[in-house]
Amino acid sequence: MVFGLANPDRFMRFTRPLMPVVWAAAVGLLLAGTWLSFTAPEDYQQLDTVRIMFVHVPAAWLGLAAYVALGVSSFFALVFRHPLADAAARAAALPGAVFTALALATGSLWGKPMWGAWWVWDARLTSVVVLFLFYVAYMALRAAIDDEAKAARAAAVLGLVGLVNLPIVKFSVDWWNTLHQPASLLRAEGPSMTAAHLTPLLVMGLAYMMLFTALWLTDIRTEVRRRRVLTMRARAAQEA
Amino acid sequence: MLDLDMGAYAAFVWPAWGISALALAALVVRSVMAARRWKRELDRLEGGK
Amino acid sequence: MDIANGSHMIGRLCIDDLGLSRGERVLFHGLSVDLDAGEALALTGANGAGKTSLLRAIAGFIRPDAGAVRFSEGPGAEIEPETARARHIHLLGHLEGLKGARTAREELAFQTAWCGRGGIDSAVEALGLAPLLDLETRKLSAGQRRRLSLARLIAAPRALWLLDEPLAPLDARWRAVATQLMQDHLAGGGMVIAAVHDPLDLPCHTLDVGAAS
Amino acid sequence: MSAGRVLLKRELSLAWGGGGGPLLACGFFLALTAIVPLAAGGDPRVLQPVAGGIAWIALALASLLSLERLFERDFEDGALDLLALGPLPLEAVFAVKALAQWLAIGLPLAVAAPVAAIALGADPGWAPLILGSALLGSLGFAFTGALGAALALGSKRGGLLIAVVVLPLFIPPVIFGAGALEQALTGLSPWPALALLGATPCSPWR
Repeated sequence: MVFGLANPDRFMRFTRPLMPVVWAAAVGLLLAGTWLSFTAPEDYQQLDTVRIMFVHVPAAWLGLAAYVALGVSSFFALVFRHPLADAAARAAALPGAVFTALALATGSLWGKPMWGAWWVWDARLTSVVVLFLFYVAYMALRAAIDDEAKAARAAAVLGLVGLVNLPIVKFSVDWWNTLHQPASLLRAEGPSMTAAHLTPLLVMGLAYMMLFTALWLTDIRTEVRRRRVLTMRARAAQEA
Repeated sequence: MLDLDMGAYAAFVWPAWGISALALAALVVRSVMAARRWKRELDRLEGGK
Repeated sequence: MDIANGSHMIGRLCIDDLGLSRGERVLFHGLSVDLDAGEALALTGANGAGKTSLLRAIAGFIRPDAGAVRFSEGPGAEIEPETARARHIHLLGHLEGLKGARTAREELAFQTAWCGRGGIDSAVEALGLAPLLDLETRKLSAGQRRRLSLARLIAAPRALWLLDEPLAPLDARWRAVATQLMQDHLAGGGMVIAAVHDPLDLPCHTLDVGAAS
Repeated sequence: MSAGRVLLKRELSLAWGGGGGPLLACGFFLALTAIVPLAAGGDPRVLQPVAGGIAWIALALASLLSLERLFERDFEDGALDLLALGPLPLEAVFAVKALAQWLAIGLPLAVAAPVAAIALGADPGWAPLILGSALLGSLGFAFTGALGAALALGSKRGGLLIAVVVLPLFIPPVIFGAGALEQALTGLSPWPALALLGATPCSPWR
């Protein structure tokens, strides 16, 4: 099926009816998630700060999921010369970076009441920072090279290398964390998850996933159109 | 029961949700605007040709 | 301070006893030539004879070893070299100074606003640049980039054109148009000094730079 | 529109559009800030005393990186000749380009500096002072850096030469900038150091 979509026209026709459905689902889930987040009972220990978790954790999930999408698309772009794969990788970069940045911001807002400091260099948050650096590197590389074909190839390699390095970075940061045990801090192993908190978290997670899918598909369709316009303009210039 | 009283943590919960809402809204607006712009440009070129 | 509409602010250019060297190599010495408004000068000579360096010396980019380049509006009305460079000279070298990532329209608009005051429409019209305006300059061919630079000369009128092999990348059709533009410039009281390999087909003096070394 | 503003507009669009503009400098800045705890350990007791200093080192190095593009690119593609033919004297062109450099890259870095310092454990109360000193400092870096970039023009050695030429010139702004923080921390008024810091952008005109 994946190779069937390689052809841009077939992809555009296939995704056209999907778009309203995906967007409607995203908005619906977001509203439901928000409603559930604010009707869930307070956590006995953290009181209301637990509600920050409902936006922090999904953002971190999507930051990672988007990079996986980016890496896999890069793989298809590099190995199978899949014409749409480069557009898919490019379209996943910005939303992924924004989700990761959101995870950092909300993580910091969550850390202050819970750990007393705006930022703590613990394993989870540090690896999210490194993931954010991967995104910045990817976008900077693609923005810096003028020639689009060269930029696409270079970005595909970086996307793939990044994907391969993610687990290695995760392991090294965890190992680093054992070295420098910030003893003075409350070793929060993460909130104990009661059922009442699990549902809003999962719904919000699903909502973020659907929103990313909607954004991703829309941006890929835009990219297909943008490239068609550019080729048309170049052809028009040929006659000049 | 809807609980909008964040008590002492209001200064943390609302900004967290606020930033998230703003950022996601910005992403959506940017994506939809770009889609519309290039769709119009493509129709103009295909129509005009 | 606007440029007089006729753009023939320079009445006379005189180069007397000019000596120039690149590094240790002496290019030429004792080179003298005068040029009046409405006249053209073709510089000939082998590669490396110093045609480009002479153009850059006239523009004031290179300090000559000996002699001087003087601009005057009329008898006794000397124009400072800095003023001449800032208001009355166009230099068109092999490198057009175009920024690859920006579109042709943006670059032409900038170059025109930077060198003078004038709309770009007439120039775009004269050099048929309309379809190219939305393209990034790095996507243009050498000929198209040269036409974009020539458009700057038309859009921001200045008295003295210093052209380094202006017609080289152009095809026959656009060479005729460029020659016609030079003709109009001279008719308007402008001056043209062009380093060329094959002769310009418009009435002009000739100076063999190689001979003066 | 006056020639200066026309040039500033183009320089900003060049620095901002192509090459991702502040994305590069801020990306480098963030990477530097993240590497320090990874190297020296995340324990705030270790990082907190030097948080301001590390932010300043990252600010200096990030400002350094984007200097190569300032003149070298225009020299190679002939744009410098065109700029020399403009109504503005070359000193003014130099000032406009340095200013564009500061607006496009110095400002975002100055805004990132307090964030980095706080992430490294600095007391959020100092954020305004760090921001203020970083704003002045990045202005000093932009102008002294532009001087170094101009000197190293056409040397084909590129960034490394500029770095070696410019880093000694960066020492006064770094000392006054980080010093202002230290003085403030120990209760002294940071204003004298900031005043000296404010003087550094004028060094190219000496």
